[in-house]
Amino acid sequence: DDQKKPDNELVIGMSFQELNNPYFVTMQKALQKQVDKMGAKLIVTDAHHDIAKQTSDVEDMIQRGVDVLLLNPTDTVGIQSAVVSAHSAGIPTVAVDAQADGPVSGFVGSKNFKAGYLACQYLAKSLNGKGQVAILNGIPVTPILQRVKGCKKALGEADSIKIVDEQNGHQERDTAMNVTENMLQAHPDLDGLFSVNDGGTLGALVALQSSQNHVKLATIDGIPEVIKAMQKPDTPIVVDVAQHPDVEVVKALQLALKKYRGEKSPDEIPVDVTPVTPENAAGFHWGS
Amino acid sequence: MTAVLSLEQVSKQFPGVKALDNVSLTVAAGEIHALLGENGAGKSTLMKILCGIHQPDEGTIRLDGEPRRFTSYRDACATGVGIVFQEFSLVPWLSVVDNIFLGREPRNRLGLIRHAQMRAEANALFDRLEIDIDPEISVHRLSVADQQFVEIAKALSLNARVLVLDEPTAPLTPSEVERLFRIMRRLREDGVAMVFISHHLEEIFQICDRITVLRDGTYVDSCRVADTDHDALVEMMIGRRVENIFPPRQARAANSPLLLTAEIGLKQTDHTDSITLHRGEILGFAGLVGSGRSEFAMALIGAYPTRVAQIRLDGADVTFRSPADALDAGIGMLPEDRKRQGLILPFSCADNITLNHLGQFYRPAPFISRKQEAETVDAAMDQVRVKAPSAQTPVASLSGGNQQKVVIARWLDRGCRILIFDEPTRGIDVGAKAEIYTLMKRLAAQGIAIIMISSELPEITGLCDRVLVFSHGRIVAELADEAIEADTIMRHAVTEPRRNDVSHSVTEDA
Amino acid sequence: MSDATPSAAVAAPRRQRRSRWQRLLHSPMFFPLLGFIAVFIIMSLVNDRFLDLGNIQNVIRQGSVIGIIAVGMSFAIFTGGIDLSVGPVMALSGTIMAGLMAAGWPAPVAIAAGLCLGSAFGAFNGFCVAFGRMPPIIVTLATMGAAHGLALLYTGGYPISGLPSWFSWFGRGTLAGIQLPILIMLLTYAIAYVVLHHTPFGRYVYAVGGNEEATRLTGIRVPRTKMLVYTISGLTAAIAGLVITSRLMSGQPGIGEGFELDAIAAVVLGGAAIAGGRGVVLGTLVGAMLLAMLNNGLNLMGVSSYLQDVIKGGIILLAVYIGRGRDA
Amino acid sequence: MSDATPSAAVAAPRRQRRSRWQRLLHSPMFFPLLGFIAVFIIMSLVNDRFLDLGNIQNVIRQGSVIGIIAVGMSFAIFTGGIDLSVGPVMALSGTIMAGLMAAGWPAPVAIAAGLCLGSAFGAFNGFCVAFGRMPPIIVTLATMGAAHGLALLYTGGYPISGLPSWFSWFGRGTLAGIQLPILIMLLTYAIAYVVLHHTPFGRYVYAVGGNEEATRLTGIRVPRTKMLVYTISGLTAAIAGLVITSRLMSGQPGIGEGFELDAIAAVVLGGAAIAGGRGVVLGTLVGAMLLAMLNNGLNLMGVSSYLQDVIKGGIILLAVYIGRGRDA
Ligand SMILES: Nc1ncnc2c1ncn2[C@@H]1O[C@H](COP(=O)(O)OP(=O)(O)OP(=O)(O)O)[C@@H](O)[C@H]1O
Ligand SMILES: Nc1ncnc2c1ncn2[C@@H]1O[C@H](COP(=O)(O)OP(=O)(O)OP(=O)(O)O)[C@@H](O)[C@H]1O
Ligand SMILES: [Mg+2]
Ligand SMILES: [Mg+2]
Repeated sequence: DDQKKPDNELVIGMSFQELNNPYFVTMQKALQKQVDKMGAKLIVTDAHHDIAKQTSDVEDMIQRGVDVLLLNPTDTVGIQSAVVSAHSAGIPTVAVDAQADGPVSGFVGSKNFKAGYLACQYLAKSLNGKGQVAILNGIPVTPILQRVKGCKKALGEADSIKIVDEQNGHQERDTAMNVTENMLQAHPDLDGLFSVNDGGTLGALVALQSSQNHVKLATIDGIPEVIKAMQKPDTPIVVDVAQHPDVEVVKALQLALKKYRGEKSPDEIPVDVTPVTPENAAGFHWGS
Repeated sequence: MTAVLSLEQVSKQFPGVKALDNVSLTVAAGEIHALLGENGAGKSTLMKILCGIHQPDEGTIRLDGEPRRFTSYRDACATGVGIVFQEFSLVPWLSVVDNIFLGREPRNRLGLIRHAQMRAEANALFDRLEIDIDPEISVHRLSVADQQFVEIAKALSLNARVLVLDEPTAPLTPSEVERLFRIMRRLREDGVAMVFISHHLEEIFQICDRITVLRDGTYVDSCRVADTDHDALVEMMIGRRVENIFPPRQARAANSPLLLTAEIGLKQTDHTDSITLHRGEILGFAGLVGSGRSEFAMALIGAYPTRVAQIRLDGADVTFRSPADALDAGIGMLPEDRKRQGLILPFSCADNITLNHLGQFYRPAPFISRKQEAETVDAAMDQVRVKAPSAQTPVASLSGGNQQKVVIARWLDRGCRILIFDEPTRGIDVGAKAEIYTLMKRLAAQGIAIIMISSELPEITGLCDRVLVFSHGRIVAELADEAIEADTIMRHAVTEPRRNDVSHSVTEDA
Repeated sequence: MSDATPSAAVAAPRRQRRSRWQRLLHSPMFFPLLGFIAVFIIMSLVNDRFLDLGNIQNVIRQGSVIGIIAVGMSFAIFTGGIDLSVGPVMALSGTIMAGLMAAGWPAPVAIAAGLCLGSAFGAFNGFCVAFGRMPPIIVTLATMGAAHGLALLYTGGYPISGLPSWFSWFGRGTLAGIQLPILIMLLTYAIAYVVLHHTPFGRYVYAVGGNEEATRLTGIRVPRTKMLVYTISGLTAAIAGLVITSRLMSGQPGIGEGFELDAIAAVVLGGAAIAGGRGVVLGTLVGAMLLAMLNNGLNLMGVSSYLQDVIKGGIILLAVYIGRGRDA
Repeated sequence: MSDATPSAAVAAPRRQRRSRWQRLLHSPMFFPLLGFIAVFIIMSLVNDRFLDLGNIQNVIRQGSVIGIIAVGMSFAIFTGGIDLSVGPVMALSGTIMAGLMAAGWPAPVAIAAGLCLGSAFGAFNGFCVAFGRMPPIIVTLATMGAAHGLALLYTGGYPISGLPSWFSWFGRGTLAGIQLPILIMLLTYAIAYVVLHHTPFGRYVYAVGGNEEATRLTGIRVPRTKMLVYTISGLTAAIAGLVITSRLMSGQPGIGEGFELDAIAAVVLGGAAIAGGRGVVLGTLVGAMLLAMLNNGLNLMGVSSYLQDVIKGGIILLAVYIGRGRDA
């Protein structure tokens, strides 16, 4: 067996599905901080949501001689060949935020189903268990699909809530804004809206603010801009179920290093989510 | 004589124009039949109907007495009808061989092209036609004249029984026309029926057997060439006599002031040539096709890369990096290829005409006054006799000659001091030609200097005050006044210039 | 093949002048307009919530960003070119405005800087196309990536917020009862209309698209014209950046993906020939509004987003098929 | 354009076959090849890890999907058209293959069905372009959206997994020591080369792009040619779908976004004229490999992803600038 390098000689690779999102940028920053502490070297790539590019990115990182790999897959199934490549190069690979198929050494991710469930439970409660609710969907990837599943379960438990519309805002502010405007137009009596992530939420917020409707909004992620927005007096946001990208990535790195050194560790570390409400928002911040 | 081809009572209506009205035409085997008429008379349209490119509204086409209906040119080819189009109809980026055999490539059992066979056949064809062109070269690299020979070769390679030649001689110089005629005579002996369209009446008398004349889309008359003469033909075509198409020669003002001197060396050559130009003179550039007249003119206005370009205009040194620079200095050029270099095809006649002097219609700047524009356009169109339903007609739907007139009209009101006309009368009918010559004389009388590049010797001898003869990219002779004679020009045009002949004697000092 | 060119108005005394109706009939935007009206009627019949003043305003406002970008795209396409970089240039200009404002610069200066940046980017495209003689599609493809990267580099991937609250006026305010994005869009079209149809430069734009070689030989400065065209495209992208940044009240570095395709669709739906030389900018407006109407109408009908793509594709095809007579 | 007739030709003795070297020199792929070699040398010097057999294989394999798509794109561009729908058609064909296999169909049948579907989609594009006489850019823009929607509808948004394990051979296996994606790509290029340069149909492709009107007048069935061209483009997109589905071992409905732009870039980098009529398919291969090499090299150098976009843009511009001589 080849010799394991000391911490400060390690090359750590992380492949992101995107870096055009505060969520993942935060993750990257936290990782950088941790790696700097170790004195190691960090290589980061951005797949722009393209699974084919991500596969190439991973191959190139293997070529560059990374010792451990953190993988934030664009798609759980599609990333398999990249995982296999890393595995056959003897590189321990930990999936972050979304699971990856194939011989991964471990997985660290949010409880996405729970996040969706909690968000919509809060939403249902704030609507007193009745009314019309719409869903602002996003890119069809596993974490997002899980959230919608969770949400639907929670809404199903409130007996007088009806899901009247489901549209896709592509998790982008401008699209989400237009789509929300149109949903408001189509359903003037809308009471609640569940947005699958904060990117779409910020667009929906613009649409809600300039309408006369009093729609309650539940969302997931916990990015600073939303946390700040929900502290405003008449915010429509009732809950933002926060994930912890910084915690996730640090745990993933620790897990990967343990696998690298052959130490014992669990294969899966679920990171819990925290519902943030207007009342406790002031005290919440990623990394806090 | 048996009629191989007869067109009976053919009519065709285009939006806004009755292009053909009850026109008939009969051509026998081994006959060269001239189809004559003014620009827009309907000649090309009739031929396109024959070849299945347009469908007639009424009328019958008979081949060997059998009525035929061609739905496409492909149909016509299959029956032995071939055409050399008036408009460029080759694929510029394909090689000469590929163009000739396009659509009829010989293939092997696998369906792959037999390149070697194609090349061999092309070489054989070129040998037969005395054409000296590399069959592998891409067509866009050929001169206009060579492209024309490729088109002719393409039509001949069909072994057609009926061959239409729509103004094939327009881009050719006399020696090349002679070469074409040799080919045509041989085909006549082989019994091919030919329809020949040309605005050069002397060519008609040289080669044709019979004549049919159209006017404004109607049939005027048919007769044997032997039974008519030049003036009678002109009268049949335009309904009036044209006396002496060249305006009387006036002695050039003895020492009209020098306007321009230019010494130009093209990129990739090692010599330079110089010219001088005086106010109010018409300077001819004569020479064979490819002798470099157009290139020289283009280089002069900055449209062609040069190694040396020393130009003095009115005593001041000038540099032209683009035709726009030249235009600013008052030099404009009418290019030789109207489709590629002259017309904005999607534009109307009016927009084509005013394109480079829109500034004249400011009211206030930078906004254009439509009314002024319209007035100028109408005047210009009348001056060169453009036949079009309205100034708003898209130029694309005009006949070839009328398109050429539109491009000429662009330069009438531009207020240039120097105009370069490259083959200005290409495709223009006799009647209008006379008008254009008169116009050029009038411009010269106003003090405008004109450079006329022409492959038509009568035009050069009839109009120019001074002539420069080009050969192999060099100026080999200068002729003035009485010395301007067709024979002399041709003698110089075919002489090989001596190498290392750095400068030559034709530049005159002011 | 009729007079796509701006000349419809010239009268020929000796030949009859065409009536207004005939001019419209022969305009390249006639069939697009028909298509627009047809879709409008269908949408009104299918959705009872479609036809109300608020929603009409929704449609126009939602279409305004693509609409503004499509003005510059029209110029590029009329010259026979294309500008793929509009989306990222919009994003870059918007983030720069946001970034400067967030850094405390006075808003007018920040806005001016953003507009200048967009124009400069466009000018760079124009320079490569005009003087470098490179194909527009590949030049703008390259700068599209570059602008995207620059916007992300500038913000580090984060959106920029914390803009002065009055800045939201451009995206959310009204003037004389009209919403600002709509007003800005209409103004852009009005100016483009005048430039294209009433100035020499406009005529040159079409001429370059119709036959570049002939235009050059005629003595028009083709490179200068092209350079200006791409600068205009950069500028309108930056104006769109102003509107969207103000509307979202944040500088979004990654926004605008795929906008170039929507803008091209608007121009072509509006009756322009992709090969250049023909088209009218008001047709582009019709095209942009048609796209916005489709998005809005299908949303209102609650059609699933997957199905929306399919239906939208079908309707675009249909609209182009109807309008296709022009090219035939 | 003035020097459209290079005077160099006069010097060349006429009617003499050109040497191999001269033919390469005048081929549209000469400058792209130069650019490729330049970038290759630079990458080798800058990265010590770039020049090893494993990595060269990486580069080629990573470029193979775009490479395969770019074959069909070449056909479309050579005729003066374009095919924007390739990405989603690839995704749709791939998901159908995956879906049918997952549903228990025999793999060969599923693959055949996927290839047929891609071709059929292409044929539909071709039909609209050729017989509907609509501009290719807008037709394929519309079907691009439609194919995307259909793929998502078919899978409900989820990727499809559970494919028979041997199916991974197409994406991950080797034959005679060469990786399958590379082999499939090379085979596609070889066939395309023969078709374009040694069959009449290939001549017609260039003829249509060079002068459609003249080609039509010559009696060639232009619509049939176009129809076939877009069918080929659909087919190569489906072949790319096969490779990527096998490589990812799952049917990904949303994959392929932006692939059309990469494929266009490959074709144009390979020396083709976007206006049609000129280009060689081996140039496209060079272009595709150049792009793959850039991605790989910049990744190996550890350039930040934002900066990569900027640098890539710059290098593409530079490469096109060097190769631009062709058009002058
Ligand atoms: N496609 C078309 N659409 C509309 N009008 C047309 C079309 N083709 C020709 N015309 C018109 O038909 C008439 C006859 O044109 P044609 O080209 O046959 O003339 P021609 O006798 O060949 O003239 P020239 O000597 O100038 O070539 C002209 O008035 C022309 O404007
Ligand atoms: N046979 C040829 N083969 C290749 N190129 C040629 C040939 N003939 C002419 N050329 C090109 O044309 C140039 C000269 O043509 P140019 O158009 O200037 O001549 P011209 O005297 O005006 O003849 P034309 O009557 O054809 O216009 C040559 O330098 C060359 O580039
Ligand atoms: Mg004619
Ligand atoms: Mg000439």
